[in-house]
Amino acid sequence: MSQPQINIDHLFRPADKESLHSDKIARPYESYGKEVIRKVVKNKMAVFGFVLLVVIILLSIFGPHMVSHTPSKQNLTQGNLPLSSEHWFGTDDLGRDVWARTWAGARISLVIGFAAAIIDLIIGVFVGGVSGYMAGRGKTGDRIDNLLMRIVEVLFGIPYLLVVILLMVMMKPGITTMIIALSITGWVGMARIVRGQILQLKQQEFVLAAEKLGTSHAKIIIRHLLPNMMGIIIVNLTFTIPSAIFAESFLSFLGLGVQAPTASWGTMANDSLGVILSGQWWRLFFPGLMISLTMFAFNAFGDGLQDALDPKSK
Amino acid sequence: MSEYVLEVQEVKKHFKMGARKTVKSVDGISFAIRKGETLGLVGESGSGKSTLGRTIVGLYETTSGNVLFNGENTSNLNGKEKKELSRQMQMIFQDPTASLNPRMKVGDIIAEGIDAYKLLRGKERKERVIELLEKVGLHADHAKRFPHEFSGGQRQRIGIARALAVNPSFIVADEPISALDVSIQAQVINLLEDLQKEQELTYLFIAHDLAMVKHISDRIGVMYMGKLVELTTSETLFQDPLHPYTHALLSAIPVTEPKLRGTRERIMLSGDPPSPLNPPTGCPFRTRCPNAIEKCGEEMPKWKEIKEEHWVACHLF
Amino acid sequence: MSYLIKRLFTMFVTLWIIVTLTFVIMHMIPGDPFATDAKSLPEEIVQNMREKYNLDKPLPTQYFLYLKDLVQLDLGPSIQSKSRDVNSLIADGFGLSALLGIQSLLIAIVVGIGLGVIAALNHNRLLDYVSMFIAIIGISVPSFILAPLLIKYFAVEWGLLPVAAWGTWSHSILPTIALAVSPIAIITRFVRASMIEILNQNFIKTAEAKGLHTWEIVIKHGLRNALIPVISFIGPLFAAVITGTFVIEKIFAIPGIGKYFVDSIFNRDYPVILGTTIFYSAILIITLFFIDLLYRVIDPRIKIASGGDS
Amino acid sequence: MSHLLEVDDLKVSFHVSSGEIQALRGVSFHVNSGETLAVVGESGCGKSVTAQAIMGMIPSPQGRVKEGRILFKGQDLTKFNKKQFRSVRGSEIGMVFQDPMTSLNPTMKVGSQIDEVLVKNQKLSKKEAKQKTIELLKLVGISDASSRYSQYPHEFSGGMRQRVVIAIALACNPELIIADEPTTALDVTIQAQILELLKKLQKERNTSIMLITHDLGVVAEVADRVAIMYAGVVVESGRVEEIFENPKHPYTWGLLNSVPKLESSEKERLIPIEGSPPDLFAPPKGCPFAERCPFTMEVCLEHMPGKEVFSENHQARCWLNDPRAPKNEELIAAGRE
Amino acid sequence: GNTSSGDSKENVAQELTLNLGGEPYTIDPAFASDTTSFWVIDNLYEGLYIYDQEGNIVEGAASKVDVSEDGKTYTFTIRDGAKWSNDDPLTANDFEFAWKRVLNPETAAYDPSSFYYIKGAEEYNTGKGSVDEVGIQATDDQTLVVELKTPIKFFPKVLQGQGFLPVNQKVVEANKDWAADVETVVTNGAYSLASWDHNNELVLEKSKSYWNNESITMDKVTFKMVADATTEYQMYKSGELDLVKAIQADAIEQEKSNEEYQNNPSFSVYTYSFNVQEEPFTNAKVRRAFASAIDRDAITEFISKGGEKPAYGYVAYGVQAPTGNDFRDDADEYYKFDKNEAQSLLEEGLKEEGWSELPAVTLKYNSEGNHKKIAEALQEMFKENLGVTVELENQEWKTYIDTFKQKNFQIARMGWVGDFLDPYPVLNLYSSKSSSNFTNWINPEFDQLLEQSLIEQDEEKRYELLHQAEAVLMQDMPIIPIYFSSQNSLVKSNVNGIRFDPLSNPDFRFATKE
Ligand SMILES: Nc1ncnc2c1ncn2[C@@H]1O[C@H](COP(=O)(O)OP(=O)(O)OP(=O)(O)O)[C@@H](O)[C@H]1O
Ligand SMILES: Nc1ncnc2c1ncn2[C@@H]1O[C@H](COP(=O)(O)OP(=O)(O)OP(=O)(O)O)[C@@H](O)[C@H]1O
Ligand SMILES: [Mg+2]
Ligand SMILES: [Mg+2]
Repeated sequence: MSQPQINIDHLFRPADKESLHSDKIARPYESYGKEVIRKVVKNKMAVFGFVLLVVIILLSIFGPHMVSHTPSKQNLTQGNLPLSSEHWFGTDDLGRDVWARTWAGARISLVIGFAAAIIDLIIGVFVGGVSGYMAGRGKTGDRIDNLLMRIVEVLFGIPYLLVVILLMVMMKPGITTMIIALSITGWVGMARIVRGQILQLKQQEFVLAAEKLGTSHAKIIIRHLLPNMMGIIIVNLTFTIPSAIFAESFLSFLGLGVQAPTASWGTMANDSLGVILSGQWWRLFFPGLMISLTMFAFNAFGDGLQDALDPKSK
Repeated sequence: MSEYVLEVQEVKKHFKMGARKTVKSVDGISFAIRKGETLGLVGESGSGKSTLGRTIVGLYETTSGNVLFNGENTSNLNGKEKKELSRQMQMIFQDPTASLNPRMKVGDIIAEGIDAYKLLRGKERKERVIELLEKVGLHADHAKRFPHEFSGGQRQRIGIARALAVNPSFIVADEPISALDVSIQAQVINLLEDLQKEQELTYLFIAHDLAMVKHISDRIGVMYMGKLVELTTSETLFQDPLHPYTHALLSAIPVTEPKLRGTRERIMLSGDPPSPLNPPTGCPFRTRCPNAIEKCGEEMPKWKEIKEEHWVACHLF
Repeated sequence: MSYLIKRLFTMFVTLWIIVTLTFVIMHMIPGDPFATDAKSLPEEIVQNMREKYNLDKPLPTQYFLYLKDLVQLDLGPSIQSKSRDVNSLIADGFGLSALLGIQSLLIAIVVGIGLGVIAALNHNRLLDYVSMFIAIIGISVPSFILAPLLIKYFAVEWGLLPVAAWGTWSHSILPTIALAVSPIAIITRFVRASMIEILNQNFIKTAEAKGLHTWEIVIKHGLRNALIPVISFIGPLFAAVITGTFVIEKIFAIPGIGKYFVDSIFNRDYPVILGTTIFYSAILIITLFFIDLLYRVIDPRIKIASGGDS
Repeated sequence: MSHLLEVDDLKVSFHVSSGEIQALRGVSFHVNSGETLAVVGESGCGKSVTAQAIMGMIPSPQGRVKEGRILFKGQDLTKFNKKQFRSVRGSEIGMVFQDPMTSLNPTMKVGSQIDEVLVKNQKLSKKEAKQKTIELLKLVGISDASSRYSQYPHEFSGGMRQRVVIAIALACNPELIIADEPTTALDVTIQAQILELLKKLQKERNTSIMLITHDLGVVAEVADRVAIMYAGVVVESGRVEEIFENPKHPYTWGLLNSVPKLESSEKERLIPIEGSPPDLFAPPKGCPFAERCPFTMEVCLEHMPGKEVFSENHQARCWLNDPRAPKNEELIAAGRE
Repeated sequence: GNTSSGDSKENVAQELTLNLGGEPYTIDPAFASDTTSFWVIDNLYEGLYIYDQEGNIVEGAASKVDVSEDGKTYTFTIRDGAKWSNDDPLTANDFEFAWKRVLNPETAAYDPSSFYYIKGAEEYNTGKGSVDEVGIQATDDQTLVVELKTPIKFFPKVLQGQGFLPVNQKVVEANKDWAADVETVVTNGAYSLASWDHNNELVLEKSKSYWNNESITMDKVTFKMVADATTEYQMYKSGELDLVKAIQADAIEQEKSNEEYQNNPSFSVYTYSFNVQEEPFTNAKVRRAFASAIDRDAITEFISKGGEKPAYGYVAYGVQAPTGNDFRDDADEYYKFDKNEAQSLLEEGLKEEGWSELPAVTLKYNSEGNHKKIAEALQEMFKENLGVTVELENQEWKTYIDTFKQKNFQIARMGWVGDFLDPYPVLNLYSSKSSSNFTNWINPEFDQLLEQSLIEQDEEKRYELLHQAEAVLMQDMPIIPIYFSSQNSLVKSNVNGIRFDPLSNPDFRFATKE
């Protein structure tokens, strides 16, 4: 299979190897950020999720201004109107424009959803991380692990509703109070899961190596363990966000949340449950749909991002 | 001051398994290493090599016994001294993939020790990383890449650079080449040898490839089931091995000449190593030993110096 | 053995802390168990009623009286349900709640695992997206919306099943489904993630090289291993589901104990609040304990404990 | 001439988001019945992918056989569908994987893992299968086989696990066993046992073995013929004696040189092959080894060398063997040292 | 099941399935406090008086009642042949026992205060007097003598309260948990308790021992316990229930045209209360301004939608005055919806107080039911019609009660259901002595008018006094009535003769099923 057709005879002399240095990596250098972006962009679902998320966020900013109706302006004689060019998503029973309310509500719900996610990430991951990491690390380590896990169990056990009612009488209603209410126990599931993962991961040699180099416990958790468990964290956030969005409607019922007439997806859905009987489906459907779409977008993007963040994926 | 950099005195490391069982991974080992020396450590998988290595550098606490570094007992030190001592003893790990965090850039991996000990900052830190990379035969622009972009040999060199970053004087190399290709192993071995010369390093070199161990070590210790069974100079070990396990080990090395196939007499060990959870009484090797005598089942042979620089633990001697 | 005793001891301590905290919080919140509306009863009458339930005594006394009864496993009378005590409320309701819970958890496990496996086998392909979508719908449509919809179609419009209340087994079908949806979604999501990982393992390749069919590989080799991480999630889920769910029991008028968890708090029915809390926490803690044991069964490696390199 | 297995110009690529990895770029070799072919090469050169291609186990959808044929007993495996592959796997071709620690299902009893193949491929009843399994365990040298039958993998040592994996591969008396680095993870003493076992089994059953390894010592111990792979191509192949005594490719020289000689008592510096293999995302257009080769010529950088035949069974792809190449005997001799 | 009935309707079993809405907390009349329990108890027990088919109050367990000249002493003769379900004869002692049991402070009964019209009752119940001084006396097995503190015209209406139902002395004394178990419950009413599956189902069967069981046409009633209104409605739609007592607001609109739909008045009023010591509602004009800014018709038409009547006075429809008219119709409309009027009232109010602008206002409501929608509508109306921005704040019911009772509000929702069909008890809620007046509003004139009405023996004059009292209340406006509630029910078309009462649960005793 030599190539007789081309004359290569003159090439039979020693090559100048200075030009090639050994140990080079053939692929051109690409910064990590760029690489992540490229991988995300290649993933159709991730792009779709991202675009959807952006659209939802943009609509939550501009949506209410795209129609002439304000979210809380009532018109009792114009209640329960179906979809029309005047009211894109119809009106509710007090004659308010569902489109305007949906996007005004998006602000609250998105803030709540993201707040819940952040709480999960900060408290849940912290407690789970410390607990899992300290487990098996001598007597003190085991004690810390034990203590944290008992706290988690206690928080699982104490009726949440009770705690929230207590909070309600102690604080002014509003979004801050609501977020505090979510922080009380929202993170325990995450903590347990993170702990389980850490228990597995910390056996890895690179953790031992870091420890040998004198890296502090906190750094080991933050730089070595957590980045390697993003997948399970993202999956878990998938549950946290919608449940927080619905928990908000429950907390609003208790008087903890933002006050009427400000809406959120959760309260809109909750207030319009009756449409299952009376048939003005749009009042329930649109806020519900937005919750699902947000979830879907978040997941599709999260999964794609997680793949992309993994430097090993090609 | 003693001539030894490191002295290991009757070190034991036992792991608790559930309520009653313990694994005696390292069970009373004593030896010493001189400055600038390389001590090879061989033995079957699970014989406790890594555990010993980790115990020496302080990753595990000893169950009993002492580790003396430059004549100081490592367990009697206060926090600051301990930290300094810990810096002086570094470790290179067996699996170049598993020992590098896949989500950290090589530069940060190498600088991890520098950061932890707050040795250097900013530009100096960056320069030091480049210096280290070049020292182990890599390039400055590799610092921004992730470990998976490197071949096994390169990764192991990253691991070495990481250990060197904190200027250690003693390094435990835990099977640094067993996960590498033959063609690459030599690169790493050469590097380790060069570094040793350059920086007066002392090595504890763990491996199970006897040829390599022989090549790099001044003296070699043979471990079996948590115990040292033989310790002597490299030449002596290969020319005049005493312990039956050493014999078996040497004869198992594959020949590299197809012509010689079948010509060398081979001592095939019967059976498998016993379970560490349920070790045999007496000498742990007796269950597979071709020369076992009755006494072997009754008591553990003593660790004794048969000739100068030749230690062995066997009832036959 | 000493391990068991230790474990049992911590379980009791945890329970005790839960009871104590619940007791304190419960009495800190405003609201009077006897006030049903703003029509005020004369002070003396209220006083008489408080006396009957020891509520006139100082809180520490109440607390110790409660603990005294508690160690005799007496959870006290219900303030709301005048002629009943908490023990009997729980005894009557738990069986049913547990039945429903177990039924739906079984469904959730079967369906969730099925969907998760399908998604994992078709990683990043259409069926993966479809299963994911189902899972997301399951998570984001809460049961208070889903349950009335199920009733509307299956019971009212199509007349296939009874609407609500408890009677024949067919009464349990709709609540079971409604209850199963969110666990299905959760399990799907976790099984998918862990199955994707397991399917990349070497032993799966070995199984493939044996000439086994994909399904044989998944069922015999993949599942058990993939379930190991999922179990730790199923633990709290199990405890929550078998002790009943307020929304489902309310909508389907099921005489379980789920409704007491919320109702007792809204009614400030102190003994029931404490009783249900203790009951739930005990079940939770015991479940977590059994999950630990289950790990040992499902993962033979655990006996040797983890650790060491190889 | 008909071989049991003939791989002809096999090209396999993986398509990933950053491009195409050309894992195999035209691999050809064959295995005769009853012989042991050793496939040697550096990590990442495509040894496992070759084995996967033969077993029909290339991970889809990203991996694909682009070109070439794999003839097994005259049938082209690249044309097989899933079902046909299943009928070959386990029963006609057995496979032993690299890592004994992870090749067995940790949650399934060892015995059942062997049973399974028998039940599936030989349609044995559970009871018959169990009996046969116990025999197999004995055959591969596991003492106390009947009680070992119902233990879990973690209760076995590494060497025993690898023997179990071999037993699985052997269970249905396949004509070909592909052993992908069966001893890499094992101790020398255990490695010797396993190699001995493979030799014995081959003698008894006349099975062909395709032994993948990167250890020339192992090759010298057991192989009849050797194929040396580098960066997705076979660079040299031939009878084991020829390869060891008269290697024709600088990579082979490098391999032979880089192991320390046990015999020599002096401490000599090792001679490694400097550098590392090329990235298969963008394989060089010339010889893949050119970059690391001590004798690189300009032609090496530009053109892939063709196959040079030295004897009926000895071939090498290297421009140095071209008549036009300068006969720099001294250099070559130094390299072969 | 098919119980053979001796009645006219041959083939159709005379059985109903109804929804109780939840578990009756007790079936011991002494402790009952909720309408759920009342529905069961009212059918299990019979008091001295009872409703007839038309809803008139007639003699029940008593066959004869004598009232003394001064109106203070009632002598009841227990009906011959009245029996307990265990065939014990019903005696006057059972009444005396039952009533004194309620009054006994140790019993901790729910509503002993409705007995306080009786001599010595309050003293005994609050521990200031002894049982012997209570004016309840069974002089023999047949005769019960009751002495009142003051002559009260509406005493028979008071006796409709559940606390006045008899219990079987022997049974109660023998077993303190007698009411907990179907086996041990002994009753004297039209029905007896056939089964009780807690939280799920309770079955009443026509009592064999009831003296008047001939006239009872409905043989068996099965109560389901469905708390969720949507579910209840769907059960009705699928035929699993024969009646929905109160339809969910969302479903009313589409059911209005249904022939099964029934709208009946209910003796209750939906109000908002002011705290007259909290600015700006210290000023009566400001309060009236708010009242006039509310478009009540819009609320009833578009929000509550259930045939509620806009309230332009306080006492609900349903009280028949001696004139023959409804009490409500005899009164004026005290205010109306008038934007301009509202605004000028507000301005006047501001001027009176010297405020340049109105202090901030927070409106409180409890989260349950329709309250949120109405609060939102009010908020919008105050803004539109009055130019006042009101903040909303909601709370869960028990917290809300607590807040309300602590008078921790400016304006807050609270509705009332009358105890019995008379203006007095609802008006009396706002007297200065009332323990249920949380508005801080005290008006001696109002108090005095009510006191006079209590002793006034002439019905026409009594009603006149009550009208005057209402006028005072509406002039000062410590509360804003919004609407008078109504009951929206669905009854299957094959069920006849269910009587809806403005105060109590639907009466099915005389219903028939085709
Ligand atoms: N952290 C640990 N917990 C429990 N047991 C351990 C731990 N580390 C090691 N062991 C046990 O101690 C014994 C010795 O293990 P070690 O890893 O030291 O062997 P090794 O000689 O390094 O083997 P290899 O050649 O496979 O690396 C083994 O039986 C192992 O299971
Ligand atoms: N599933 C896959 N996806 C993408 N690339 C793959 C995949 N499998 C193998 N490759 C690539 O194909 C090339 C050959 O890999 P292969 O596993 O055959 O190497 P090998 O010779 O078996 O090496 P080792 O000695 O490390 O086992 C490598 O560059 C690898 O990156
Ligand atoms: Mg080791
Ligand atoms: Mg491979």
